[in-house]
Amino acid sequence: MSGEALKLELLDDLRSQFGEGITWSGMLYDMPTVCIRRNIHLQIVDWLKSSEKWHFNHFIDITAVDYFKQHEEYRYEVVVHLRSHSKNIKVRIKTPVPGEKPELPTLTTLFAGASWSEREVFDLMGIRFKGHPRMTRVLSPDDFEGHPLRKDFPVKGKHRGSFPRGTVISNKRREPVVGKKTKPDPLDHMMPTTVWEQQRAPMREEKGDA
Amino acid sequence: MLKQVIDREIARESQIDSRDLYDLNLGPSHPATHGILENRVKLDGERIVKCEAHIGYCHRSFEKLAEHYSYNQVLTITDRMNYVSAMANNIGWTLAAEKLLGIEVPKLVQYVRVIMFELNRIIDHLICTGVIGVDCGAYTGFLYFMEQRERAYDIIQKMTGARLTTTFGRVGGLDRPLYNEFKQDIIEWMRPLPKVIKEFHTLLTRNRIFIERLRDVSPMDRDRALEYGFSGPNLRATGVEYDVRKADPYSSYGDFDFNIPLGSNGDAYDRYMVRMLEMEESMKIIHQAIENLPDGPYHADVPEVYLPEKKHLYSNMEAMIYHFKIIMHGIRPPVGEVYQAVESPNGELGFYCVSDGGPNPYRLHFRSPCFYFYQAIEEMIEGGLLADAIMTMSSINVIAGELER
Amino acid sequence: MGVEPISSTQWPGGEAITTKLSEFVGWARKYSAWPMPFATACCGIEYMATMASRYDQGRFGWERPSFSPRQADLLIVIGTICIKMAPVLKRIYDQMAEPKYVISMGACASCGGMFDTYSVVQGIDTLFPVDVYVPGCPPRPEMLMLAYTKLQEKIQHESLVGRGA
Amino acid sequence: MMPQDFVPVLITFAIVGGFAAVALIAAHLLGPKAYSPVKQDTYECGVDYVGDSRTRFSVKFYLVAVLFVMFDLEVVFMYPWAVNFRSLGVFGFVSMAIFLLILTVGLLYEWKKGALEWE
Repeated sequence: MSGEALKLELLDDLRSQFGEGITWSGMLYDMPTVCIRRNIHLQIVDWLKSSEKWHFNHFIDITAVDYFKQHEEYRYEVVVHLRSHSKNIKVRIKTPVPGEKPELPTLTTLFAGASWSEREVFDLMGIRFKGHPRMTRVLSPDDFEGHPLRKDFPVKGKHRGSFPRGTVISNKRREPVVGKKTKPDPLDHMMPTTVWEQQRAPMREEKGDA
Repeated sequence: MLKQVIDREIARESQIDSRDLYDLNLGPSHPATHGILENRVKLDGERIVKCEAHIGYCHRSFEKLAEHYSYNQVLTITDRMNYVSAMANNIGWTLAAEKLLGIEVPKLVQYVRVIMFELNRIIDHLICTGVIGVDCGAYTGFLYFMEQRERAYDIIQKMTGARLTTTFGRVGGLDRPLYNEFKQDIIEWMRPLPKVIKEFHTLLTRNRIFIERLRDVSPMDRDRALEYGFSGPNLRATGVEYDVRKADPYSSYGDFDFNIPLGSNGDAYDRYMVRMLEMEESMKIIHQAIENLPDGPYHADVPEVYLPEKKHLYSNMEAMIYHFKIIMHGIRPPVGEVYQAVESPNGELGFYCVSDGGPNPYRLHFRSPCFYFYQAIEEMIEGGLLADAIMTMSSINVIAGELER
Repeated sequence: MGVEPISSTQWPGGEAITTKLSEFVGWARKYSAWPMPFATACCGIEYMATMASRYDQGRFGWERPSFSPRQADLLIVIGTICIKMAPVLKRIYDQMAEPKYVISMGACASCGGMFDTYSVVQGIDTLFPVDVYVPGCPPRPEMLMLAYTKLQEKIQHESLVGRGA
Repeated sequence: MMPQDFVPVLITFAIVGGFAAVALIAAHLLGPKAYSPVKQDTYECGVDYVGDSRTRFSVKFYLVAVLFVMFDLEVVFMYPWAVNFRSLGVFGFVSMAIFLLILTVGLLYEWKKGALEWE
C-alpha cells in the first residue's frame, strides 16, 4: 500500500475510533493531521501507540503554538508528532488549550521522550502538564518570570531596559580588596544567583549619567 | 582473609543510604561537557547512583527570533543551530520553506544540495569521532581529522564565503552560481579521505583501551530509544533501521544507492562505529552525485520568491517589480503549516513552520535531535562509572546550539 | 621591548642592553599565559581550528589550556553567554588568580551579537572588565591570533604595580 | 668513605631545598594578594557545590593506592641498578633477580587474594 493511501486509511481509522472527539482531520502537506478536543488528548495517543495495526512507537516531537487573539474558545495549540516505525508514516495531533489556565495530561507515561519536550513547552509557553514527574523550567533559569514564546512577551525581555550598556556589575562588597584579608561577610552567601536579579538592581547614581 | 574484609565492605556498601552518597557537579564548565551541559550526580565511590541533568546554558531563543525574520533571514539562525555542519541545517530549512511555498527546484540545485549535505555529514562525523578520541585521551586522531576539516573549509569558503556560519542557499535555489572548478575540488578533497579514515581506524578502533572504554557503555535498547525519540546514528546504533533519506526521500536522494550501517546493542562503541561507517557511505553518495551532476539553472523560476539578478534589474521591467515586491512586501507563503524532516548528521532535524500568510513565519519550531538524546542521559549514565558518563556524553554528540535552540 | 644597546665605548667590558624591569618581567610573562577556553557555542569550533595543526596556537606559547580557573591566567570567553550562564562565568572570573586577563571572542561574547533577545547577556563587559574584544561571528583563527598578539603587547607594557601586578 | 665525599650530596640537597624555598617565599612576597570570599570558595564547575568532600569512601581506593606505592618504589629501586647494569655484572643481576622475585611473590599473593579486581 503506497504512503498516500496508508495515510488516508489512518485518518479513516481515527475518525471511526474517535468520532466526535475529532474536530477536524485531513492531509496537510503530506502529513495526516487530526485536531481533537482536549479531553481525548491522552486516549488518542494511547490508542495510536498500542494498536497492533498502526503501532506508533517512535516519538518525534511535542510543541505548542500561541494563536493569540485569533480564536475565542482557545489560545494555545499543543502539537504532537508521532511516527510508526513499522508503517513508516507520521501523524500530527493538534490539541487546543484555553488561555486562562492552560493544562493538559502528560504523555510521559506513554513516551519517555515527552518529558523534556513538555518541560520546554511549559517553560516557553506556560502550558502545565498534569502528572509530569519534573514540571520545572528546562531552558530558562529557574527564577525567570514570564513565558517567552508567548506572543505578548517582548523579544528583548521585560527587565533588560533598566541596565545601561557597559555598567560593570561589581557590587562593592565583592570587589577584591588588594592586600587585606577580608572577614567572610555574612551577606556574601547572598551573591545574586542570576544576572536576572542584578539586572533589576537599581542603577548606581552616576553623576551626570546620560 | 583479605578477601573477606573486602567482601564485607562491599556488602556493607550495598545498603548505603543517600547520606553517604557523594554529590558532584559534572557541571557547565567542564572539559568533557562541551561547555554547556550540567549533570548533578550522586556518586557511590566511582559508580553513579543518580543523575539530574540541567541544560539551558546556551538558550539563545532562536524560535522567538525566527518570528521576526523573513523566510530567507531564518537561514542565519539555522546555521548557528548545529554549527558543526551548518549547511545541513540551511538546506533543511530551504527545503521546508520550498515545501510550504510549493516550489520545485531544478535537478542541479537538488544534486548540489545532496553533495553539500553529505560533505557536511562527513565533517560533522570527523569532529564527533575526533572528540570521542580526545575525551578518551587520544589527541592525535583529532588533529588528523581537523586537517581534513580545514581542507573542507576551503571548499565551503569558495561556495559561500564563510567557514562556519555559511547561510548557504536561498528559498528557491542556490544563492550564487557554482564556481567553475567545483567538481575537481570535491574530488580532490575526497581523494585522501579513505586513507585518513583507515589511519584513524588503525589508531583507535582496534585499540585495546579504546574498546575497553567504549564497549558496553550506556547501552540503549531499541524500543526505549524509539520511545525517547532517538534518531540518526544513535538510533541506528541500537539496530533500528530509520534514516530520513530512505524513509521519505527529499531533494532527489532516491537517485543514489547507499546502505545504512546499523549497530547491535546501542552502546558507545556502536555509536562511534556507525558514524565511522557512515562517512564511507556519504563518500559513495558524493561520487555518484558528482558523476551525473546535471547542468541547468541554479534556481527555480519563481520570480515572486527568488530575487532576480542585479544585471536584469535595471534592464527589464518585471525584474524591477518583482525585486521591489520581494524586498518591500516579503515572501508570503499560503496560510498553513508544514513539517519537513531532514537527516542531519545528528539525527532527524525537523522544521515545523506555521505560516499565517505574513512575510515572516508565525511560529517556527526546530525539532532538534540532540534535545531527545540528552534527556535520555539521566537513564543512560546511572549505574555506570564516572568515566563512562564522560564517554556517553561525547559519544551521543550533543551540540549546544541545537540542544537549546 | 624597550631596549637600548650600549656601545662598547661606554661599557668597557663589551656590549650590553638595558631595559626597564617591568618590560623585562612583561617579556617573560607574555609568552606563557595559560588560557582557560570557556567555550559555549559556535566560536568553540573556530577555537578548535585555532588549536589544531593548521593555525597552531601553540606558536604563541599558549598551548596549554587549563580547564580550571585556578591555573589560568587568561579567560577566553568563546561564544554566547546566556543569562543562566552569567553567574557561572562571573564566579569563574572571580576565582581566577591575579594577574588575570580576558579575551572576549566573537560578537556574541563582546556585545550579544545577533541575539538581542531576553535570554542573552548583551556583552560580557556587563559582568567583568575585558581586555581584548575579537569581532566576527565566528572570528577567523587569524583574528584570534591577532587578539593574542594585542594582548601580549598589553602584558608586555604593563607596569609592575599595575592591576594586581 | 671520607666525610668530604658527602659534600656533593649536601650541595645537591642545599640547591634543591634552596630552590624550593626561594620559589615559595618569592611567590608569597611578590605575588598579588587579592582575597575575596568568592575566590576562597571551592571551584566545582562554576556552580554552587552541595555537601562536602570529606565523606567516607570505599576501602578499594585505599587498597589501590597502597599497591601503587609499593610497585612504584620497586621500580624506583631498579633505576640505579639499570643505570650501571653493565658494571655490576652477574652479582648485580642475581641480587636484583632475588629482589624482583620477592615482589612477584607478593604480587601473586594479592592476585590470588582478589585484591586486584575492582568490583
